[in-house]
Amino acid sequence: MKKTMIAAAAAAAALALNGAVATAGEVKVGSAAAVTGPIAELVVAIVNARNLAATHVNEQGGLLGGDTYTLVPGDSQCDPKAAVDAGAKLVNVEQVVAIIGANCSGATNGMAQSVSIPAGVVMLSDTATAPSISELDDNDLVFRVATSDDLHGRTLAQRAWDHGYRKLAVTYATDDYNSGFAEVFAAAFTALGGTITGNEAHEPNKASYRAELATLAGAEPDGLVLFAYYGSSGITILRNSLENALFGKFLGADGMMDNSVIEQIGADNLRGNIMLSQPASATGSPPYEAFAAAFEATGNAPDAPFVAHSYDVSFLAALAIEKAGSADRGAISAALREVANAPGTVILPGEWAKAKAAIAAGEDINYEGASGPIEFDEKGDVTGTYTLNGVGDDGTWTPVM
Amino acid sequence: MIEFLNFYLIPGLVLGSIYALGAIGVTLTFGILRFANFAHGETMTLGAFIALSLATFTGWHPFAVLPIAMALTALAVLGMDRLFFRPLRHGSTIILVIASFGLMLMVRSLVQLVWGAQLRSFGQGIDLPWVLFDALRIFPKHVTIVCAALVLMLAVHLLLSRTRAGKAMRAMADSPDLARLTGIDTERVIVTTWIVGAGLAAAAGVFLAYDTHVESQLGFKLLLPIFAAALLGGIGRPYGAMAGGLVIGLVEELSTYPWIGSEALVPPGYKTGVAFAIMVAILIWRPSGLFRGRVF
Amino acid sequence: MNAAAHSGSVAPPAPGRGAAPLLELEGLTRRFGGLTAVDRCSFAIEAGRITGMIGPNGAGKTTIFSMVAGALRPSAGRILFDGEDIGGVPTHRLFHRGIVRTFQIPHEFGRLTVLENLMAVPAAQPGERLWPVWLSPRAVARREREVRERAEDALRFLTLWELRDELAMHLSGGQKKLLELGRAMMTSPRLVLLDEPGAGVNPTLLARLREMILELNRERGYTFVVIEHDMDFIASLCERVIVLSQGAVLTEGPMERVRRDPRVLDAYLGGDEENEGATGTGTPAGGDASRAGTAAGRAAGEGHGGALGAGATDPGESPP
Amino acid sequence: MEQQLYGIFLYGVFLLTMGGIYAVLTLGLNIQWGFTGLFNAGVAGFFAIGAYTTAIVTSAASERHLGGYGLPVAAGLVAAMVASAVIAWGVGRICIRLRADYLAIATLGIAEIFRLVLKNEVWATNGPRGISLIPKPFEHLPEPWNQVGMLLLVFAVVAVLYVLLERARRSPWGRVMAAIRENEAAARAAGKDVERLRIEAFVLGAALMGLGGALMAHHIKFIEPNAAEPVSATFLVWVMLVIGGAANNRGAVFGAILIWTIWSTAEILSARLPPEWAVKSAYLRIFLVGLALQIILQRFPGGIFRERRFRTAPSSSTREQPP
Repeated sequence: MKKTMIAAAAAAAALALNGAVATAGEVKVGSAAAVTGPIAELVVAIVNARNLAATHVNEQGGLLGGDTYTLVPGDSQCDPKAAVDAGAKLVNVEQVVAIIGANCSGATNGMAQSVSIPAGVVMLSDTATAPSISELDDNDLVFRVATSDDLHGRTLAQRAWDHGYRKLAVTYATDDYNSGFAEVFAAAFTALGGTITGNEAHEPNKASYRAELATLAGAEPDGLVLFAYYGSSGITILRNSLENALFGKFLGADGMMDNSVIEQIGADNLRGNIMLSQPASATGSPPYEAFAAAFEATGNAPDAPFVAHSYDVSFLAALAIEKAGSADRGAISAALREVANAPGTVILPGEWAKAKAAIAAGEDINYEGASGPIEFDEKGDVTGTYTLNGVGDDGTWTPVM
Repeated sequence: MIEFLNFYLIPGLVLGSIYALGAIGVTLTFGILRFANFAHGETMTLGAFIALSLATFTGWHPFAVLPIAMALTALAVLGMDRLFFRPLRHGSTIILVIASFGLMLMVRSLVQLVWGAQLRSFGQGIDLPWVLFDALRIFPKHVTIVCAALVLMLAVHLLLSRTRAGKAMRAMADSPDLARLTGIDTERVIVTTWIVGAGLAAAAGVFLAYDTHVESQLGFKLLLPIFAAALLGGIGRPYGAMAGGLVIGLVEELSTYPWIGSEALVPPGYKTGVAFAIMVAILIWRPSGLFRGRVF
Repeated sequence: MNAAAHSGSVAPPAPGRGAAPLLELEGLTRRFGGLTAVDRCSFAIEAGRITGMIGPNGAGKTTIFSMVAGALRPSAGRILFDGEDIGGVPTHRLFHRGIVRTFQIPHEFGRLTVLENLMAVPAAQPGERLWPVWLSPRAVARREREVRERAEDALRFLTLWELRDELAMHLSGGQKKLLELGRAMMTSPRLVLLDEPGAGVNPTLLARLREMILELNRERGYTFVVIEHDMDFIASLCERVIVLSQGAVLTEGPMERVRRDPRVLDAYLGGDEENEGATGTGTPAGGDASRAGTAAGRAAGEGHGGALGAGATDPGESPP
Repeated sequence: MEQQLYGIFLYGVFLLTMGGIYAVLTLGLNIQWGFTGLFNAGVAGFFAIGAYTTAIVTSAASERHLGGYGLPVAAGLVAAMVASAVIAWGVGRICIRLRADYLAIATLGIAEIFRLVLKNEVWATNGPRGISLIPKPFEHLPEPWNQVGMLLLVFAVVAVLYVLLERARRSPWGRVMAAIRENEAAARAAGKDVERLRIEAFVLGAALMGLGGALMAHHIKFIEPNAAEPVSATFLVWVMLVIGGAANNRGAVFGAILIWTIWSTAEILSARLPPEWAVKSAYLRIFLVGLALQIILQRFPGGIFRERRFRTAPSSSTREQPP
């Protein structure tokens, strides 16, 4: 019995390796995501958004000569070791043309440095925000539509100042995204003349943060700047703060932007009390609305963290392949800039047929993403636009001025 | 002073009673089956999700479905024991530890397959506390959690002190070889152990989910503090585990109190480390637990 | 036999009978919590003799061995070996000074072969350090040959030669007892503490064991202290026995006299059967009262059996 | 098709490089657990110390973390071993006397404390953001020679360690360690300084874990606290050793490569699922890995390779047997 199972497993493995040979009429792009691991709860929506873009491409004529656009999943686990392993499989076994994602900055960094750059494969990240990604010696192979923490942190500090905050307490989860953000924010806010009354790390995934919050509240700041992922500590901190009347006003960033925050805490408790900064085209802008409507139609919430970026990278990868005219790794990098950067025919999320026709006609195109206009600079980074969101009357995340 | 009660002591007690329930299962498995069960955290997660599904399905209060959830979790754990632990029981301890590690991976991914990785909760919105004397803030949910935990601990006490099965468990935790010699049916004791441990783990998971929320890694996050609690109380000693759970919960919360000056005593980033540091210190200086020599 | 081949390597030649005592206990006391396992014990052991130590269960015999061999620290009193206080000196140091003990429940190295069990014993093996192993394998091999020859001699003496390649865990109880004795033969002991060498050994093997002990004493001059419950065995082996009861010395002298002593009979008949803690075989009453006893038993026994007892892990109860 | 085969070859190179690095860790654990019976559940801690040490020693100067001394990789590997060894000595001094399962929990706790330090002491480690741009040996060679070079380096390390450790295992050193593992009290009674020898094994094992961590840091060119989380840096190593066969160096190497292959290739299988399973396939993969583990455990409860003890060859006994 057990022997049979082992034999079966071996046979299945052999079959899998065999099946890795690309079927004709298919263009494969690696979709690396931290599906398991510490941010598992965020990644579900991210993967759905990437798949939506692939669906758009396939429903509207497919890639090149009608080939299927296939996203091959790879689990980066938010761990550089796992990411290198997943990357090696995508690049070598699956023979993907490009890779989107890897999610956590550390995983992205490891995968880029030790797999994709040496192999000459373009990596297009949707969520890696660490400044160190810009510093890679990448032969123009690493791009990202997520903006560096540096810029976002400074922007948020300015917006906080503009909204009249002068004394703020900061708490951040000890992960790469939130700790980097907090550091930039605190420096920028102090430079503006504000006071940071306390800047404390917190270990994610604890059952209660009342003690830490009480300590931070002791200095009586105007509000709490909360850099955390909503699942691992954000919601718990909001709940502890409100239930104990420790903090009433909150500022934060996209790691907190999720419907479940409103669902869990209640819209009435948050309305007017929380502002979250999100790098995205302003809600109401045509690119964002195009994406949001389509994503909502699939039963997903468009205001979840990073989903707009995830849609964009998936769509952009397809555009670049179409532009390059072949599923050839070497041509993607140059094509990516051409399809993303102005000038050209403006393409919005979901407009694959239009883009395909324009490329076929030899026109230059300019993708305006759900997450922003997307203009890659020489480092492969974008300059973000940010919206500040609060809880609207309808109980959803709504931009505030 | 009142801050100390509101934000440090009471949360510590709530957390401590949840740890305590989890630690009883760990200490019993460690004492009777002789291995550290890494899948215990996933048992909590499983219990919380089962209760969530039941509560959603019936529309009842989570505490009303708790007994059913505890029973179902116990049943599931018995099945796991039958499939994965029993065939290895006569091998070395380390094999069981590795099996429990494999089981941890399996249960967690199964929970993620069935319920997804997103976070869920029993209720929405925030609870407002009763304010006593204009200052003391007591949350109804915390009162219910602590009371329910006390009831369960009392039940464990009655089981251990009044029933044959409980006495047999204690004897086996104390010395399995001798227990076997005196004709205790070890397989039955093992079954009881799994039922008690899994039931309490499910309850701990539900309580934590009721206080905060539930997601697929809920139990895994609690695993190490619970090990610390079980060690603190002395392995194989359910009463010690209860006390150890309370102590770990309290110390974790109290460690960030500004005892000296206005800064937190331990930087909050190191809060988790407090439980581990205590655990290591206990192991080195009082390896048989804080309550050595005391007869419970 | 091969004994002669090694008699030269015995450190000090056996002193004449009646010389200064090799080992002296002065008011030795050991408490476990509220239980006093050894209570102000004083006696002396002369070099070159075989001395018996008897007494009912729980009399503190094994606890005394554990203290003399350095496995337990005395609560009070002194242990003089060659006139020097050795209380609290760790076991391995005492071994190098010539004190070797065997265990009531055999402590073999289960998954080592019988030959390896003995080869592991000798001190100062250069091969027990890594640099010589990696850098000067020849010197290691040379010493290894010596050690091996000595172990093979011991195995022949112990009649375990045929089993040399067997894993020690597969030996019978009696064979393991012989192996325990063999451990003493791998060094040049000045004092060998035998803890119930005859327990669980069949009569044929027991007779052989007696001959071996006598021969080692006679030919090589080993000094033995033997704990044993089998009175005939003790009588045929020892000129002098020490009787312990409830942690204290009841009487001592030649076996014939001791046997007729009414107090000894009383001690055996009225022995407090519940108080078996110190031998580590207490029965579980399932109640709380037995727990203290068993816990103490674990501490007194060398941490065998009870996998979770405080045992040797407790700094308060083990040598530093 | 040729491209496919070349790809599978390159993936094989990656697979074996990772498997080889895990083999270094497993050999280290084998010294502690297999030879000496020390239940170290803090492999990740020493792994992390090694990885961070080499990152600091070999990367270019940076303001984000301590140093960046730009020394050669060889210096980094040595420094990693020394740093792990020194810290292991400290840890060993305080908790080596704990019995098996207690030692496990203590080391697990200590490893977690190390990880908290790496996360919180930003001045030295750049905190959760980790250290980037760690040099990789042979990285300037063209593909595939850069990857093959790394593989050969890792396998050279594994081969050297295997020979040294196999010699150690067969020597009196291995025998005295096994004696301690089998019966501590008897080892003491045989005059062995159990504490000192255990610390020696603990330190040596930890040095190899540090070396494994350092090799991993060079391989992935990046290190952050997540890379040292207990599941993939401690428990996986344990699984490898126990399945391969404790106390058997060949088993340690084989187990590392076998389990890593299962761990890694399971994804190729799960990635075949239709796109709506894109998320669930990852969960399914972990489930399958868990199941495979259970099957192997039940099939080979004592590990695939058994411990082999020294036996006297029939010819070596020149003497006459006594009657």
